[in-house]
Amino acid sequence: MDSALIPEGVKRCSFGKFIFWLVIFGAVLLWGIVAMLLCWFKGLNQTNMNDAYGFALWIWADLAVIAVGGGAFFTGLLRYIFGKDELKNIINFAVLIGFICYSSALLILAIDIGQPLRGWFIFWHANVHSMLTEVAFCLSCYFAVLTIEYIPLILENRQIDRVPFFHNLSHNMHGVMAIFAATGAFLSFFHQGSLGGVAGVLFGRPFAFREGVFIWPWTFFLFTWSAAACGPCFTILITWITEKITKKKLVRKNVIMLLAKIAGWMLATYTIAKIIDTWYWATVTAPAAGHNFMDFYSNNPLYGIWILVLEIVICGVIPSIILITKTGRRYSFLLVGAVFLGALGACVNRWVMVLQVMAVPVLTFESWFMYFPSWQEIATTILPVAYGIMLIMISYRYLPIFPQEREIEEEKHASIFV
Amino acid sequence: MKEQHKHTKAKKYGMVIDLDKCTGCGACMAACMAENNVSFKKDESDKLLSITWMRVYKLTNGKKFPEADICYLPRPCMHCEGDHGHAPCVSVCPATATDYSHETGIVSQIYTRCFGCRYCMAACPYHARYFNWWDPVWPDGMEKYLSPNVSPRMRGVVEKCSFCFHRYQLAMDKAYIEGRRELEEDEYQTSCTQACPADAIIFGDLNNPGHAVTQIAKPDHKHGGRPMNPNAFRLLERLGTNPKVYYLSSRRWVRRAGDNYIKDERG
Amino acid sequence: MKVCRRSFLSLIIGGAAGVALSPLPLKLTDDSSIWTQMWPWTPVPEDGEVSHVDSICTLCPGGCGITVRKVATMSGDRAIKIEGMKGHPVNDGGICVLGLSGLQLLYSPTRVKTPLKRAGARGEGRWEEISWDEAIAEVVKKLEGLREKGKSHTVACISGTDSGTTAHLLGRFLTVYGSPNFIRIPSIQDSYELTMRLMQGVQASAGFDVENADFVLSFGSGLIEGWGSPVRMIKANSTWKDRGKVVQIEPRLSNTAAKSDKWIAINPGTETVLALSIAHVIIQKSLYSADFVNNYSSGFKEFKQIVLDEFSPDDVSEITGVSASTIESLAKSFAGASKPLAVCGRGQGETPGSLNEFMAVHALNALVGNINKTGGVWAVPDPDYIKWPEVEMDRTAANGMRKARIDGAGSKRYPDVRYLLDRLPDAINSGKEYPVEALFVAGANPVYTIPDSNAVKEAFNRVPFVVSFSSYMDETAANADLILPNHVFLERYEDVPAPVGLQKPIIGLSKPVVKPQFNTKHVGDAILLMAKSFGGMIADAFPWDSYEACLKETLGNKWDSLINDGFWFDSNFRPADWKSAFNTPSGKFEFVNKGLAELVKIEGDEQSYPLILIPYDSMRLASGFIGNPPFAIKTVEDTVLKGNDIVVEVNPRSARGFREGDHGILSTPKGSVKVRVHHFDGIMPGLVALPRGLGHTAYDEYLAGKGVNFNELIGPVEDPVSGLNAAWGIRAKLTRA
Amino acid sequence: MLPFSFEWLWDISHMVFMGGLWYALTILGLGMTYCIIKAIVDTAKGKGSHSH
Repeated sequence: MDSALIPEGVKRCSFGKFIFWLVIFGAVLLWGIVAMLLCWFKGLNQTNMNDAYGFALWIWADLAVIAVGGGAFFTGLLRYIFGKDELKNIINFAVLIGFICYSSALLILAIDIGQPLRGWFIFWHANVHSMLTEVAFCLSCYFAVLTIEYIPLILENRQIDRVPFFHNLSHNMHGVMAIFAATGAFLSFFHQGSLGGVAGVLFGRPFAFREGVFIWPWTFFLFTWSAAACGPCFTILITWITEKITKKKLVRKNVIMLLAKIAGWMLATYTIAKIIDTWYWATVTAPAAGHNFMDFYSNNPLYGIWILVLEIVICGVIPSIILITKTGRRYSFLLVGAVFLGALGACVNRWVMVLQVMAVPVLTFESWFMYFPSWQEIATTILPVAYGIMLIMISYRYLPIFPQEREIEEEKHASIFV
Repeated sequence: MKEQHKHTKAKKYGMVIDLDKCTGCGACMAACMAENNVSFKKDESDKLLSITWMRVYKLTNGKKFPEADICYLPRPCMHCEGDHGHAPCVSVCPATATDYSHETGIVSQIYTRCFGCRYCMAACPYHARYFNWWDPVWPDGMEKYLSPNVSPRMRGVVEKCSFCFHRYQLAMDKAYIEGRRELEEDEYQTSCTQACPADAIIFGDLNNPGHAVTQIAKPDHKHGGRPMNPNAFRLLERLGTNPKVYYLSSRRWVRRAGDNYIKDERG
Repeated sequence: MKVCRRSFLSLIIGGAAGVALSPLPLKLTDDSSIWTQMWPWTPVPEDGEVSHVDSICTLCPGGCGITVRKVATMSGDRAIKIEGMKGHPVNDGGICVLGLSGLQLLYSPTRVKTPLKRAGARGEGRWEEISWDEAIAEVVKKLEGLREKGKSHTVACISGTDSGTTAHLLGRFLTVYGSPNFIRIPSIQDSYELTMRLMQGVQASAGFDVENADFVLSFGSGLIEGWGSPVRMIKANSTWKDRGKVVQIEPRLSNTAAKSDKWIAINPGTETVLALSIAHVIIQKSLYSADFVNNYSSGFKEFKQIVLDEFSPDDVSEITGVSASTIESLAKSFAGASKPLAVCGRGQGETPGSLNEFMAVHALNALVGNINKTGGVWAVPDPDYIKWPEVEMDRTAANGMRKARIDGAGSKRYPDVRYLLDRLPDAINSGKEYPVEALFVAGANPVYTIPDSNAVKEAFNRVPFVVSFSSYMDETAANADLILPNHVFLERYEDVPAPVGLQKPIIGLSKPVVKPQFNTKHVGDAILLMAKSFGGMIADAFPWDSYEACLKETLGNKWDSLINDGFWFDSNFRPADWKSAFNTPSGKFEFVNKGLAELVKIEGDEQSYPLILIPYDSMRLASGFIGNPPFAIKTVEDTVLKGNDIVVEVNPRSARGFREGDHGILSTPKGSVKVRVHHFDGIMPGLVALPRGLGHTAYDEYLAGKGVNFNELIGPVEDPVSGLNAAWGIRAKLTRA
Repeated sequence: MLPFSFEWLWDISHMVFMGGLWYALTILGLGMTYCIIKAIVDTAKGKGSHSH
């Protein structure tokens, strides 16, 4: 029915099946939209946030999707600046994931603020000292970059490509893509960092506060680094999942291996840096504010020391070891497990740096603050997931996201007939 | 964070709260609500959703009967000076909706500018900032008592104690009309200070050696305003927030409750 | 066809691009933001010229001076803030939570806006709005009917106070009408008055020179929690921080206890014994004022005998839970202080208490000779500015006035006491006396404030005609047949004499700050109208055109200073010296013996009720006839009220099986309620403390339905000597919800 | 954001931060303008039309 729109030389599932799944995820999306509208029209009383939890699930979701969406900028950086040419075979998908992540982040931010209609004040009345201003500027600029990177992909749709103007536009954009990518990498470096800075500069919150250089706390660099490490992990993970669902190979193994190796080294160095940071914080920074390290990990089952072990050892050390060793990478289940843990590590880190910061009491006469999100918060957080799946479904079906797909398919057919 | 150079001398308005005198009666809280058009709703028992610019905490010494002891601690906004006006909340506000005035030392909040990101709330270790989760609603007829000097806040913005800044403005206006550029100590007092039946709250200019606040707290401006009065302390002094609210207590456990100490640390 | 689609698409895309590039989106973005900055549903207070009015707050008997800020706007004057009056002898600028929330009462939606006549069943909440003429006619018709039947004495009036012109007008009306049943709301004032009468032979209220005392021994009085004139006491407490000591004796670490220099946790109900034991030490060690005891007292020998025989510290330490050494050192420091002062009356003093306890504590004051002395207890005569001509009664009235009072006050059994409201519900319900045919309530909310709420409600239901003068739809008004709404204190003139506990005579004047907001009428004017309707001698007793005229005439030359300063104060007042102070038969201070050792036994047996429930008071909870306004309820901590649940304090040792915040059922012989448990190390094991002032069923959604009224869980316990309510607690048990 | 909004200061923070922002925006803007104009020119030259 829609075969005219499907890229040439590849197979797609039936239109009916496609629509069926689209409707399923559309329903989830709709649920999220209802929740979103409730928040906009009735206000943030729809959430379970309170004056102790000014930042909660949404800010975590924001930080997490941006961290795992870091694959786009880092792969772009590797491909366009460092000339890792093989990565051109995964860059489209990385860009798509990045686009989904960043658009989701912006949407969540638009729901999260108390006065969405005044959201643009962050630009207009910008306070250049605020990490959040830096986040907002770089985030929206980088989203513009991602859009620019995503547009040529859309234009490559079989029907659109027929229009000469779009064909030429797409061609020209490819021509200057390196400049866009470089700008994007620059912007991304800063907003990933400033998201880390958001927590790190809170000198009123000893759990979050870190020393640093110039205006940037250590978390600034750690966040950028971890996004560069975990973003590619997430890209690989989603690629693997897509391959499992479509039941075919979409990216050649050498591409994945290269990306996994680089991600592994990034993750390993990040983990070392994170351990040093944690050590210094636990023994110098926090005690200076009068806090015992274990003060931060006691009193309640959620924020026990296990969360630190999970973040650093299970989601840092272990996947690093797997990814930097050839043997580790060779076994598919180890590789997938490692990239999963890597992406999870970034999410746990963001959780800790947002929610545990709020939970830890600072005034001696207050106690731990616990919070559980309302359904509206959960629905609006799941909304981007449904939206992401739908956008991947549509993009995969109609756009040449995976340049190697046709080749691999043809080889497979050839091998059958040989 | 703009430095404003006016002809007047720079003030550093601050407060001393005598916890030995404070009886926990709550008058400061109500005085604040009445002065500043603070809204209320049906259930205010969830203190994490209850806007109280001035909140009185009840501290306990953690001992068993009959050694148990309690102390009340009123907590307005600390109007932190941080390092040269680098208050925890001011520097993080992305929209410049909150500002440290070098003219008065007061941390302001512009409600029409705030777009409700709540970063300042995350930054404030004193929980002195409150978010308008709901539209403020006054029961039919009760809006008649609202003061024209303080605008009621709309849903979706952050609010907090302003040291009754409008009173400063009114006092300054009056002084200017009378040809004066400086205020007398009693011309500008916050609502809570005025109401306190125990006279436990003292308010004034910490830069002015003649003001009672300065004489009692004896702030050491060379060392970030640290009090030289041995019974005086500030909340979470070690964080470097440099608050302008000082507390007095003759009880050691109360003074120690003002800050965190690592195990076996003396303080 | 294809061209068509293309041009259509181009039109759409081009149009969108055009609009996007035009100033329209920018304009819309800007406009929408401006709209959020002035949402029409967020009120903008109207501005205008600011002025101030000095007045007196009458929300409690404290008599504080207030300065009300108001703004003159196009739509009329608005009162915008109540502040404490600087320079007022009672509160000098200070003010309490309730006073600060006064404007929420003035502009409250729970105000009764016009006279109301009950339309449905009692308490159903269905009302018919009627005019003042109709309302007055209704009352007069009813009263005339009773009078014709010779039942004038079956009319009773409950009043929040018996001083001031309004109360006097009420009392005068009742007298010329022919009923002896004017009843004041009970408090420790009753016990102190009785103590003054029995020990000093004077009709006076007790004044405490707290500002000058340097050692305050408090037997459970909530000195900074609303006892006496609250703001004045808190101010005094601050002066004690500089020069003075406070010792607080009570089983729970109240705020007063926490602020005191020494807290002595005592077994509840044994305060009398402790006081007598302190007397024992003082007498035994001859620490008493020999001059006073030898020259100005009588009955000391007998007193000494009893005290020395039965109340040695060793004897009482087990009963009281206070060690003998503590008692001895306490007695020594008390007697050794230069201006010691002993006070009693638990909490805010809303329960009159045991007369023995009051006399034992007052005996301590006598032993150290601080009666009518600086820093001591002063007998403050009732203000005497109301000098109206004696009423002339017709025969019906005289007959009615000869009847015994329904509450038993002044009877053979309780000869010395003037009012016994706590006995009224039982008197009505048991039908032992005559039935009450009509009941007037002014400045009081007995349905809420009188113990044993069920009995009180039953009694109300037995009275065929209940008239409330309440400004608000409180519990009593809701259970009335007719409401004649009074102006709120900010809308009316009112003389406010003798703030409770003050040692010097002072008269304050409440002034109208704003004009009446609704179709209300001053109680005084309502009475004048009623009297005029009656005609005859009743009308003759009220020769004034209006309440204001009456007030002006009554205050005479004080009127001008009251209008200008807001108060009249006799700062030169000195109490009578010892030679002339005592009007007892002996002409001396009498150490009266009326069964000193007898302790008040509380209701309930220990077997079924292992715990003891005591109430506690807080400045943040108005437990009198005014309910907490929204600001005040907002200040209440979440360890007192959580959602609609009341939270009770229990020592962790007695709260076995209950974690912090757990639900439980608290039962007493009077009733059981759902509570939440708060572990508090400051309360004696074996006790449960419940805050007073919650559990309103009337008022608005900000107050109604929150928590439990303590009076539902306790009944009065009659003091054998005075007949006043002496219940300090009740046996209770806490079970799983 | 613009030098005429009132909280703007000509200090180092604003110059660095806003400098970076406007620099990035300029690159993106110019880049896109270039691509679009070139695409229009190319299309006018007849490039990109598929022969089938």
